[in-house]
Amino acid sequence: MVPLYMYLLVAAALFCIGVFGVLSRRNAIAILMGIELMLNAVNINLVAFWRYLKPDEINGQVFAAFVFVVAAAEAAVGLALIISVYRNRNTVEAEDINLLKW
Amino acid sequence: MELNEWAFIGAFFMLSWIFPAAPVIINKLIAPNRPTPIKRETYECGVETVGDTWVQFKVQYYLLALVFLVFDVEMVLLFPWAVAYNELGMFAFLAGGVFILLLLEGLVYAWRKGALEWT
Amino acid sequence: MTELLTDAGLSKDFATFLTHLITAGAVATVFLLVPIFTIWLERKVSARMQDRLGPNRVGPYGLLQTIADVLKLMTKEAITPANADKVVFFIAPILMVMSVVLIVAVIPYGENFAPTDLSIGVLYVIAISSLGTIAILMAGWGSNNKYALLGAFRVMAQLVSYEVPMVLALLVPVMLAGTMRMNGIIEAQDSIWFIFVVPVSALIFFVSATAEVGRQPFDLLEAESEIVAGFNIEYGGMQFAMLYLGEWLHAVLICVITAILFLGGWDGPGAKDALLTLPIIDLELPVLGIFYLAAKSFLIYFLHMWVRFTVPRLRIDHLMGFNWKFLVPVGVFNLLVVAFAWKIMPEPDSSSLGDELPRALVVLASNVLFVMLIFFVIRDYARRERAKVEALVDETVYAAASAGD
Amino acid sequence: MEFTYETVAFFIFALTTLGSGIMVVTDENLFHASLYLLFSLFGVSGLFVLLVAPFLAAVQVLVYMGAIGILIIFAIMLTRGMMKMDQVYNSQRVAAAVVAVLLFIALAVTLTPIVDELEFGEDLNAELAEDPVADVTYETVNELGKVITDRNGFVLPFEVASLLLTAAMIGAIVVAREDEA
Repeated sequence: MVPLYMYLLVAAALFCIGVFGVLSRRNAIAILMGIELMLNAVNINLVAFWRYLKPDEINGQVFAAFVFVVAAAEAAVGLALIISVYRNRNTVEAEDINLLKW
Repeated sequence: MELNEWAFIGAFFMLSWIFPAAPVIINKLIAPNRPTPIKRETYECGVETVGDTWVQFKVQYYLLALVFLVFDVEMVLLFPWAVAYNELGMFAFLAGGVFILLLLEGLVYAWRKGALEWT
Repeated sequence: MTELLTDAGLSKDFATFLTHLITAGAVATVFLLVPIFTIWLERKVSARMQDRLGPNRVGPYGLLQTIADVLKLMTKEAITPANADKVVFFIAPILMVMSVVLIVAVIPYGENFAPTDLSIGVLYVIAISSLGTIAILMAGWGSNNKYALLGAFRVMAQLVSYEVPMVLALLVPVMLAGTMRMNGIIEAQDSIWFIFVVPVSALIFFVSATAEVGRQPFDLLEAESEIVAGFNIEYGGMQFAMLYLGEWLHAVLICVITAILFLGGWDGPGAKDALLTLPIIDLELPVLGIFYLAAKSFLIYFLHMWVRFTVPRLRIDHLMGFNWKFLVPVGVFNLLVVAFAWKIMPEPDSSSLGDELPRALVVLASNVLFVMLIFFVIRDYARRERAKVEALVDETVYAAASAGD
Repeated sequence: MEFTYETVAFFIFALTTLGSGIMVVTDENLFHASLYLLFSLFGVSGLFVLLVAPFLAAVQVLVYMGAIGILIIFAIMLTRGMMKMDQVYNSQRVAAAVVAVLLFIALAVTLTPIVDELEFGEDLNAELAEDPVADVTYETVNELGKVITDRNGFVLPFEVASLLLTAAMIGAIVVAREDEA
């Protein structure tokens, strides 16, 4: 069997890749894609912990299913906001969206 | 862990791309290959291509995909409900019913707002 | 067969794996050859329905026509447009076929005779089919052509929309069978087929499946007269053939899936006992089961063809309206109605026809009532619309008459 | 770790996930980045299969590749995101890379048995290197359905999930619609 920490390592690496994407990309859609990667890293962890430590309870899978719901809602609203901003300000660069900045 | 039914899916994945790729590659090998600039132009019924491929798309496409996404996720959550339905009581019907009706409320809103119109 | 390989000195795991590979290759090859026959069949049937002869030159009754076409396409030059995104352009047709061929993995042919019987069988089919939409999008984007991209977007809109009622209809057999296993669903139909229990779901599934594979009257994906040819406009040679093959294979497989979900799949009189033991590899081939499955699938395929050559193409706004304003609400309420009717009747003692019948009849009755209700609502709506139009006509006519005076 | 088919599959899926993940955040072409995202998420679904969660694997493919991926690609097309890709990164690029690498090192040390080499007195992560405490079947969907409709289980989150999705849909429609923008 692959030990649990290997899964955790993969999840950690994926999470860090997502963090890098969120922090460094200019395009707002690319930032959202980084967030999706991070959510998936969380899901790997949830399912891996369920499988290895608490296989008799189904909770880990239920949590992962709810993470899907949240990810879907986040993607839908986030992308709608980006489209709206693009229409009003003609840009999708996160740095140019500075209406609330002072 | 014993090799199981999912190993078969894995084997199928390894094989399945060969079936379409082989004819395409054989085609590239045996067919004549004499590209000319005219031949490799973008085909628009013979008229020269003007401007960019990125014509403005309607936001309608996004709204449709959005409604679909919401329905898709909800239906996915309904699958476990449906599978376990035979072993559950009337309460499960109520839980599923409320779930579905909430979903339908969103559809009614989208309908009233015209997100489903294709103009 | 695994035993044969282990006897030959291979380790058990490797032998299993090799068996898997061979099985996968075998079933995929068989299914990939099916479209060669169905394309001929469809051309022939369409010709007969339209009072033509159809292919009749190559081979007896033109049977070899498709093979000749394949050979012709094989020697055609594969042109990649200069502006194309070459990698995406190349991968798209391959992914298209992959997304369809992989469905074959879960199709059962007999009680213990399926390539594999996944616990999530039905969901696997939907998930894999959704890869096809990505392939179409890649084809449209990779071509770097306005028409291709527009076509791909329209296809996406259609496929994505019609997936909703399809899955809603598909939830019903899953609910009745209490499992997502293909064989479990077939066994649940041992005494009575689901099409006689939940005909509304079967009909919704049939309609949305027609749209999902993009057949007439839902063939907007390749509306030749409107968007030239849609997403595959830049493709030629074998790459085009692969896109085409994916589409046709999907059409065949969706009929097989319909047969499994609503018509009892391989089940039929004597199907469980009619086994043909193959020598050497020690395989018990359920000949009668395969025959039943093929016959049922063909019946549905013929229905598809019949619709195809009878009904004209829909307009895109009608197409979307029909889906979101009719099929989806009907599918949702249908799910609720069936769930309720299924719950109010007690669990039958056994799975024999006599014990199953009362519950099945109640569900069927609920379905009939539901259809009548739909018809009432539609009639009411149509009358109101008509009154509106008539009022409008009257107004204009009176206005014209008074202006004439 | 011995060499089995499972470990091979694990490494294939892990490399797919991470390799495509890196391409997601580095590729200049946003459309390609979104395709890499789908590929990466496909790798994650493979990991789910190895973790005996086939339902989640199918959901992953269905929801992410079939729905969220399409939504992202539609949004890219609508905003013409790849038109202005002369600058992929913002000014924090180096800092972001440092943060990500440091975070990974910190997580890697604390999540693996390496931390036990540091002699903190007790073995903190010993159980992370062991095999699962029990075997599970692939038939977990049934159990999942029971839990999400159980009065003492997750029935409330189940309904709230529906409410959340409806709210998200309504909100997104309001935000994205043209005439009210």
